[in-house]
Amino acid sequence: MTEQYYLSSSPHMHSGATTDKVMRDVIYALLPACLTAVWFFGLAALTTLLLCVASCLVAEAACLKLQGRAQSTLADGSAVLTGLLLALNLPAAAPWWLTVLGGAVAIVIGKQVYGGLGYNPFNPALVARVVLLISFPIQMTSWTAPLASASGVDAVTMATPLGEWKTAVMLTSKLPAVQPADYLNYLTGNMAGCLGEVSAVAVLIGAAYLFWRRIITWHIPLTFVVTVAVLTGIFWLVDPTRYPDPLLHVLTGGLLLGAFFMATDMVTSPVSSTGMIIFGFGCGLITVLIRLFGGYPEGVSFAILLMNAATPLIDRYTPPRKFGAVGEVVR
Amino acid sequence: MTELVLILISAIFVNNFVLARFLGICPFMGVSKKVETAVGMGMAVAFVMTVATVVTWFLQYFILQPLDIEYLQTIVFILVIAALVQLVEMVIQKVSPVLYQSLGIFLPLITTNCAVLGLAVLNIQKEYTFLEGIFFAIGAAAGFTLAMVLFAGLRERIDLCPVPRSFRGTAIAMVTAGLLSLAFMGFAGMVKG
Amino acid sequence: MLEAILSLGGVGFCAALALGFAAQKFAVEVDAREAAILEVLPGANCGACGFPGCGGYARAVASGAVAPELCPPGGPETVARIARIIGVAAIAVDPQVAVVICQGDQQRATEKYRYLGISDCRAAQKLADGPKTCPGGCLGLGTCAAICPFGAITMTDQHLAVIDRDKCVGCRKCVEPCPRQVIKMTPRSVSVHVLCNSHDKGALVRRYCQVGCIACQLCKKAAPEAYVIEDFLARVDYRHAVKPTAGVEVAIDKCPTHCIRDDNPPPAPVPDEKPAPQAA
Amino acid sequence: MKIKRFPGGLHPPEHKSTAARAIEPCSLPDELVIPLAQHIGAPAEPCVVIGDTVAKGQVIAQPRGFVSVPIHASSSGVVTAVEPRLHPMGRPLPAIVIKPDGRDAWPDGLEGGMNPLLVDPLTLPPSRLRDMVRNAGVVGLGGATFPTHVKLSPPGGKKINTLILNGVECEPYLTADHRLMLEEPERILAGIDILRRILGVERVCIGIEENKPDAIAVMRDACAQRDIEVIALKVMYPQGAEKQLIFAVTGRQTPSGGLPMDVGVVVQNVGTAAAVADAIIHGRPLVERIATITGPALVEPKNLRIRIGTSLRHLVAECGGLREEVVKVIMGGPMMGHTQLSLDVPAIRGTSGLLLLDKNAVATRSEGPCIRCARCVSVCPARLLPTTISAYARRDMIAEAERFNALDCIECGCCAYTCPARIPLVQSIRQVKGAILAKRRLS
Repeated sequence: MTEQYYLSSSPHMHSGATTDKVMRDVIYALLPACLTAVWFFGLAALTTLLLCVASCLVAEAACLKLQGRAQSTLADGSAVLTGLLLALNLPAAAPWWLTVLGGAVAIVIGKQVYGGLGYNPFNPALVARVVLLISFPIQMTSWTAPLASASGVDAVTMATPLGEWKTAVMLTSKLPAVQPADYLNYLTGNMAGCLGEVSAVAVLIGAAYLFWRRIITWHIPLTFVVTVAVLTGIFWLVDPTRYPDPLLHVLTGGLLLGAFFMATDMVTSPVSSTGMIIFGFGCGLITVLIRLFGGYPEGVSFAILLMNAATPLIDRYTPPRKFGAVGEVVR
Repeated sequence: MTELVLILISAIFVNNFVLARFLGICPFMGVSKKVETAVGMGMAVAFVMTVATVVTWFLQYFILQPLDIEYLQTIVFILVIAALVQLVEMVIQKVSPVLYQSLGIFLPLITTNCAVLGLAVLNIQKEYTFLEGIFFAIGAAAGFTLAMVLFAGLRERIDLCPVPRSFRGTAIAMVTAGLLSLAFMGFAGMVKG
Repeated sequence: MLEAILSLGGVGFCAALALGFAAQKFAVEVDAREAAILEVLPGANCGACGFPGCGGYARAVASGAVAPELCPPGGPETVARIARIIGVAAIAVDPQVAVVICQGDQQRATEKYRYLGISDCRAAQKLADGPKTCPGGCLGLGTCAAICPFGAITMTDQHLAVIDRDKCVGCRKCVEPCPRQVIKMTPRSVSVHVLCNSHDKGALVRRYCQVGCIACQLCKKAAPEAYVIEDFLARVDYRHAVKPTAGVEVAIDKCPTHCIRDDNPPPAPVPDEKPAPQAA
Repeated sequence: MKIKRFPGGLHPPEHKSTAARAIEPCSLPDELVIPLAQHIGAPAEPCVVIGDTVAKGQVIAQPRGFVSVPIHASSSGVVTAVEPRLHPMGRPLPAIVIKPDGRDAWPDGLEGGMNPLLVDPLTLPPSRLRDMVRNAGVVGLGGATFPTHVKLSPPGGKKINTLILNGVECEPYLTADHRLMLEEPERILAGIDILRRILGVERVCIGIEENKPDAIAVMRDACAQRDIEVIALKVMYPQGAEKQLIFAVTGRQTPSGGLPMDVGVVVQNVGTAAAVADAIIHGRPLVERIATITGPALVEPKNLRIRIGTSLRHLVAECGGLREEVVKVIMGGPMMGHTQLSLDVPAIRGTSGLLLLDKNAVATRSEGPCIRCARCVSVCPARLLPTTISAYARRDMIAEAERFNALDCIECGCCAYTCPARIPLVQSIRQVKGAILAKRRLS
């Protein structure tokens, strides 16, 4: 017996997919949103993006070092992805320390304390965003007007559409008027808001890429968006002067970014298709509740975090119906 | 009617006893390792909460207040709760020995569960009517159970994670409870409670 | 004042009545000894006794179904205390400790194939009886180390399981899962062991392992009382365990393949003589 | 018409480079090592001793028990040893070693068979035919090697109404069944007639994946005169798995833990049907089979008609030898085949293929943490949660794994194939299945 072969359990073939490739695909899908952010908010957006990614990478490296684990997982792209997602959830005017702190919170508290990639129960970027939002509400809601640098004016602040409506309804019980032209702005992203959530088009282009690469399935994003549209639609039909129409709800705020990129985070969402639909519905329901009745103008982040918390239970009670379970109840 | 629903919603989500008021943390951390146990604990606490609210409401308005001995409130309430917990303990031991074992020391400890006393006292403080009080109690109990079950689900999952040595056990559970509470902050301002 | 006393007393009385009634209605028989036994048990729930958790064992002992000496982690002290609770004479237990009787790590023993797959010896054993050429050798994938509830088993860099005799409580949990049966329970009083698990003939053993027992009889000649050789494998005669076997140490230096070792103090590493022999 | 398929599954690259190569005979090796355990069930009992002269097709080992079949000499020669030899299972197991005399002679100078049948086989009673199938040592040739006569003996009360011929060959690389259907459809059809007679079924279907249009055409042609449906199936692994095939063809779900018989179906591989025809019509026992010898490390991949007991080394030489250093030898297909310790292992009745991989074709990347991407869930044809079961399996949480239906896993390998974290899901699930069964036996 001179030869020594590999022995392994079947299968002996592999699709070639790797975690790195999955992460890379999501990063590519985020590029349109990043580019539009830089287009609308200029250098500030670019700085925030880079700083956030760098902060996440440093935090990840430090955590791995402290645990004495191999630095190889640094290259899997998950830290870069978390950084990008967090940056896209920050206002352009976010001070540098906020960005750096956010990156560190996302990686350390959001991910590494649970054992790193694949084990975090909550979406790390959203954990960081919510921590920042609650800890530094002023900085997190100081929005710059888009294209401010292009018009030569420095840092004009303005409110997000959702914020504007919420304030108006609270003060006057009436919505401000929406011009038809505004819809176009909401679609392209010419409005105030977080870096990544402003441009619906850019997010949708990225989402299309994810669908094409089969990184995500329709279950979560579609149920999420449809739930929001239907529920807000009902309220709008009841009282259009108080409640914005569903299209505005879908196009503004972080709904699309959240539905396609945050709620679909594999690690923190259910694995079965039934579970995903429940998850998407829950996200939509809570988003609408918070947007219409809550103290915060935007509820996507909280909604996804809450459903993240429910994911283990959803997984537990919605296993797929096994093949051959004929007339048999599967628990 | 709307008022009642709002009280219910507020007690479940907005002012969740565990995650927003930080009451009843002891069983929340103690018996949330398994979903089944968490459900059992939630039910036990729910029962004690609801009955205790009813009894203490009557005691408050028919004995303590008429006799002008409200300074005895705490001690009387505790007495009622303790008796109820004893009762629940006996029933569970008889009906479900497995649950009795897994709840262990945390079952008698419901007596000192500040969520129960807190509920009874808040109920009086807020000057709720009897019906409102019951809704408040049901909401609080549901909120407690919800928090317990969500948290137990998360902990079951974390049990399978290679958590760094220094964070294992209670530390990671605390971090998770914090994050869960953070997520519940989203409901803030929804209902004035 | 009177109202206060009366009302408080009244409430207390009502509660007492209700509880008294409930106590009758929901009475459950509890064996007080069971709780007492549970109290003395170590609470590791290791399952060494064969019952699911310490609670199960406590119940079984209290009911008289099993003997009190089945708790190795507790040691003689626990046994004595349990015996006192249930009122029987304490039986002397011989504390045991688990030993990996193999030194054939990656450096010293050959493998017949390259294993790809999960780090679990039982899974590797299913592929052509495991990668190690020696049929008894430690596969080194750490199944026992993962199972040990007391953290007593570590894996060396060269993929060999080593048991820390100070941490091992003798719970036997590692013995059955090992697909090579390379972990043996030995009396704690003996620290010298023949660290080989191959029953192959000497010539064959030499082909695949530098530190395997070749059944050369030298140990038995040096200390005839202390060693037995069965089926081409020497081992310490543990029957003399209670009094440390006479002359058992004498053979350590005699063994040509260095497979007799004294665990206490932990042995120095085997001198590396030559690179691993080629696969046979 | 909607192309039929089952839920889940995936489509790995086919690599069926040998599809256009006609079946070739294989030269006689110097030594035939015929293991006694070549089928599911009890190994056979040798009935020859060293020094015996045997003819081709002569019984050399007798079955033990009902779920067992006899073993036959695959060429004429002298028995040189009856001893444990390295078996494809990875350990030495009892085998009969024959030194061929080179004449490759059937007994009594008969040509191409032992005892040609002089009457129309369809006039014989089913029980007689079943015995003949058993005596010829016919087992399922798809790879599982379950004794065919057992499958043809449904217990009383189980009414069989459909016979499905499995011509799917969904495993990548393998083309043996494909070539058989193209070149020898009449053998298959003769076998089908006999199987139909034994089972007394009304409906007979042949399921073939769409990627073999030529085979579909040939079989449709051949079946023109008969009442047999040739059904084109979507190219989707594991279409050839018994329960998945039944679902695709009939829409019936075999109950979990049940057998095809429970839904009135018997599935036979097309190769098995051909072997049945040989056994009944020519009295020719199962001493050879068609196998695909292929893989990137091989100079000239071929479809060979191999004698049972031929060493893999001989088969490799027959295909022009090795092009590159081979690092992994797989008996069967790449998705469900078994890796081999050495090339000095005999081909057995279940050897549907031999795959030799070079270092470029072997994925040695180490596993990472599960990112819960749920790809394994979406491809699992048994509709399980492979990642969940595996996570429990890795922590010895047997009861939890059982609760998530670990025992329903068919070990097709889709989950591990698609896993981006490269987790050997099937291996850990297989491991825990063993543990569950062991626990059940204990209690």
